[in-house]
Amino acid sequence: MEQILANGLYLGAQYALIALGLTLIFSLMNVLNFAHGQMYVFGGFVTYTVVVQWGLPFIAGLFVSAFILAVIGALIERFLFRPVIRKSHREESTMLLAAGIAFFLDAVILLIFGEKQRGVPKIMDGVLNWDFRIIMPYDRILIGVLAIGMIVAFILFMQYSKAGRAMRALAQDRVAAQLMGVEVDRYSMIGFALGAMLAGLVGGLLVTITGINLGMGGPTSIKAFMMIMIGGAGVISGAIAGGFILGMMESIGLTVLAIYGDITYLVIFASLMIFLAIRPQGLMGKPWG
Amino acid sequence: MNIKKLFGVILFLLLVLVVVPWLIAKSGRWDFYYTLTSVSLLSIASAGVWLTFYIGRINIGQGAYALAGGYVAAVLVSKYGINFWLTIPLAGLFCAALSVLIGLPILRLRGVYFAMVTLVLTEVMRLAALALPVTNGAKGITSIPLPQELSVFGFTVIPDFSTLANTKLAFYLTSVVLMVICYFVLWRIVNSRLGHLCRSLQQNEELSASIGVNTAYLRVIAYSISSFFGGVAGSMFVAISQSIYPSSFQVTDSVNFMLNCFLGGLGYVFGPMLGTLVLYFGWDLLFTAGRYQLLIYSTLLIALILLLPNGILSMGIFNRKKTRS
Amino acid sequence: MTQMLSLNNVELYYDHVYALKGVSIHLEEGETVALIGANGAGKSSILRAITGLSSITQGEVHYMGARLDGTSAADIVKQGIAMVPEGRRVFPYMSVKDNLLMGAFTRTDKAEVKQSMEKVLERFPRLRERAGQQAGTLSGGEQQMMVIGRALMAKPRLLLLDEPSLGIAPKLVQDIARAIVAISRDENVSVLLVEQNSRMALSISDRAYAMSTGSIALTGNSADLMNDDRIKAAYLGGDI
Amino acid sequence: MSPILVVENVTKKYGGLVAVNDVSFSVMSGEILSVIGPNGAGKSTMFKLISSFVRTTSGQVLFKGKRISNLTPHVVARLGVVRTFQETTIFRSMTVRENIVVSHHLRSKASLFGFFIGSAVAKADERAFGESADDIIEFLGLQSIRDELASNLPQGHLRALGMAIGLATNPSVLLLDEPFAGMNHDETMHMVTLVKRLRDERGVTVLLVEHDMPAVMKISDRIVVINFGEKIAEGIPSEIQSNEKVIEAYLGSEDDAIGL
Repeated sequence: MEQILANGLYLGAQYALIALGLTLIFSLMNVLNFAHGQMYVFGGFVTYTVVVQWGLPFIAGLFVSAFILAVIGALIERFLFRPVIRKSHREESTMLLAAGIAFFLDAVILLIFGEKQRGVPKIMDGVLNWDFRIIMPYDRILIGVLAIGMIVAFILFMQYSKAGRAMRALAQDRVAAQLMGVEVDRYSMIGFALGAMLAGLVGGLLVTITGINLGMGGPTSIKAFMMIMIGGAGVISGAIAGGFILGMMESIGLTVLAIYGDITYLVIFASLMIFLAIRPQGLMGKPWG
Repeated sequence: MNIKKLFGVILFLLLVLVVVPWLIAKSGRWDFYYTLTSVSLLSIASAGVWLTFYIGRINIGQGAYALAGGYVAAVLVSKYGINFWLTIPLAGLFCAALSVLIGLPILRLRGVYFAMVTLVLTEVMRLAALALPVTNGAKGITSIPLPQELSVFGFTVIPDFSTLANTKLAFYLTSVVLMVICYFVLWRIVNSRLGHLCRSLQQNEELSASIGVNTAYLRVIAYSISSFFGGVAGSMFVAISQSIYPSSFQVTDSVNFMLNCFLGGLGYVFGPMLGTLVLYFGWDLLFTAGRYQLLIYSTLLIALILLLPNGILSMGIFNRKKTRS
Repeated sequence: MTQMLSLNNVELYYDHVYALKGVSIHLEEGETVALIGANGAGKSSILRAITGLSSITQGEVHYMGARLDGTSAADIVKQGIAMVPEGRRVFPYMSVKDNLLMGAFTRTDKAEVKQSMEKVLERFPRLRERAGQQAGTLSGGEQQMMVIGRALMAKPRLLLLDEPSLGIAPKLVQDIARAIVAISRDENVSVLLVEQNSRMALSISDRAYAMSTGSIALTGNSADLMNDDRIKAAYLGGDI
Repeated sequence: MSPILVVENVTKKYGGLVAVNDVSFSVMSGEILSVIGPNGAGKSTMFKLISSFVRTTSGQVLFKGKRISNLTPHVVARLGVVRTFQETTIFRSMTVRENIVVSHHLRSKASLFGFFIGSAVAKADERAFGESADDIIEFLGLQSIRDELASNLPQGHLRALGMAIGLATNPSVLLLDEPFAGMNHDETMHMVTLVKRLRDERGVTVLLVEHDMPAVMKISDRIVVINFGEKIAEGIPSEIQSNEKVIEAYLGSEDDAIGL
């Protein structure tokens, strides 16, 4: 039982970080970023390059990942999403653009980093063994703690910084935010960069544990979509809740349902459908339509 | 149907059933058969996606139904020895029934939310194929026999494929015929009252309800027809490749079906056919670019969306067609 | 008194529908001017034209002697024009305090922002009690107080109020009216008040314009208009 | 005349907010009744309650003695109570005639499958719809724009088209949501005549929500006034114009004028 909880927390913290980035972009621009998983993979490869090929410390890898992904995010917003949103009449255009960007990032990752699975050496040795109730390697604990720390930092940033307040205001009432003097373009770009940065950071964190490969992008995006559907799209607390719930369900599923084969995600999806039928706006989302 | 349209249809049939095989025989590019067969089958699946666009829903889950349809055909043929031709409608019906179950809750969602769920659906179908015992897991179902003879009242309509010298041509012809049938059905739907009601739904669901349309029912009907097409396409693929794996239809395929529709134009029944042809051929032609294939392809795609964010049909010359179709 | 704001022959339309057809109004420094008229007369469109939320198709808007139309919404705020929008438009999931801070978004003088906050909380003691509460949970009247306070946080020279009495319980309408009077008295601010409740608006303004279907129908001193039967006719469908 | 539509103690709450509070009134068969009130008074909510677009918190709406509140909108439409919309709600990328033809849905006898295979019944339906659509086009004087794309129409025509869509469903009661909004004087007067002819020639009962007072005064047989979700007056136009409560609702009360 304790083991399941610990695993769930560890998974959930990373999931929540990914979902936070996705939901931030969604709430500011009503864009579903299909390329989120690819950004995550990109971040993982950057950390790998910095740590393994350049031989710099892990923390430097994280910083470089965060920085590069933020720049990529800002560029994508400025030169791709902004003009398309301005010109298009329907929301499918941004969805297609996001799909195109996902393909593009896949191609870039393939060309720069190749197809091979990459990993960085363990950043910490040893295993915590608490009476055989919880067994967890120290590096996992460290990564889990780091992820939770980042979530807290993100919440604090959104809550108490001027930029964070501006983004929350934009998400809640675009017109009123404009009337307060918030420059929509500028904060959409900052928000997109921040969302991409979070994806990159998670990639950097996870490359130490599971390694990273090209094929992980799509499935990661899909998990992130599930999380924000559970929690409610565009709501920060919803993304965190969704992340931890999915992490927990996965952890429970892998233990309890293992005897029936690999059906965890089937069960999760079936429950998600039933849940959405009852509450289409997710746990904390605003009702719409 | 007026004379002009009838003429157009006959011309099209001549082109795909006579001229194309003749050209291929002349040029000796037998590999084009495979490409064109794929195009016609993929365009059937895309036609389904197009129909969900027609009721105002962005469907990125068609891969799920193509996969399901494929497995239905594979299982029925290889485990129960049912004639392949019979499994095509069965696969379609299975997918339609499945989509009613899935559609009832999720069709209440709109816009991005519906799109998200359908995308997840594709991935879940893959996982289901991996996990369920009947699908044989990751090993897939292989060595599926070629289609048997189809006879009606003792009269052979389609000969046994294993006796044919040129199965490529046979698959091409049957796929094209299947595509023509599907598009005829789609065309009939769009130009009958059902299509008009779908359009009313796409443009304004509330108004549609206020003129007495049972919107929930109509959405499920349209979605199940859409999934039927997906299942049909998937089952035919199985006959050609004689195998199916959980990875036969993936998220990328679902996204591509959506791209086909968008590229061909959402206001035009034959749009998805055109879109599939352009995208598939474009992808094939870029094969020579080797490792830069995906890069060029996606760059072109992004450029296209940047230039024409409202679809190819937003270009001036197509606008007339859109209003009159 | 110098002319603070003027609209010359402004035209505006949404989707081929005229909202304003050749409207000219002006406002002097220190004045409180009311714009009254029935729903749909175009009052809010004037405010949208001033704040840059809608771009005008003809005419000019001048503010402090300089051209204002064409300026971005954010720059307009920086120049000292703050608006209390129709329907309040609070940020529902932010605390009252954060809502107020958003009002001071364009200001960089941190210390003075604190002072402004203190002043607003003094003016509306109810807001101090609820400073940590989510704005969406406030009552309509409290929300209205809060958005007025939010606009004051920008330290505006011109305050635009769009239907502050809309959907507010009758007994609170007076409180809001008093607050507006007090603000125009204490702060160095001119007020343009758009109201459907013409009795309230006329009683607290110096001058007024009455609008009907996109143009100015009547103008004059508020005290004079108060007893003008044509106002009543404009609302309830008699002849003007 | 007997009441065709009865609103009985209807209340609607959104969370703690009471949008409509215990409102009752009846609409007589063949009458034109207007619901008016200041912005935010709850008129639109009232409208949605009658057409079942939102559910009542308590109370009920009866049509010919049968309860229609809390059903789904399409069922209510099927029974004969049809609404039009406040904004220019039409099927934008259809022509005027297509808009009207598709709105005949309720009258169709053939099944969807029948339409698909083109059965005789379906063909007869299509013919009947076409004829009826042409009828409506003529009735509303829209001949000159019958093949125009709806999205290209000016405001006045859009409203008329909205009404044509409503008419195509063959309603007993037509609910018009702000039919005169955004119209100039001439367009408004034309619309007033149309609505009156609708009642006189087609026997449709009309319930409308509107804030263009001159038009309301001209068109209505009776008026119901709502403020803060409550009914504050009911009567013929001349009574309403001189009702002190109504004047207060619109102009603010004498007490709102504070001394300086």
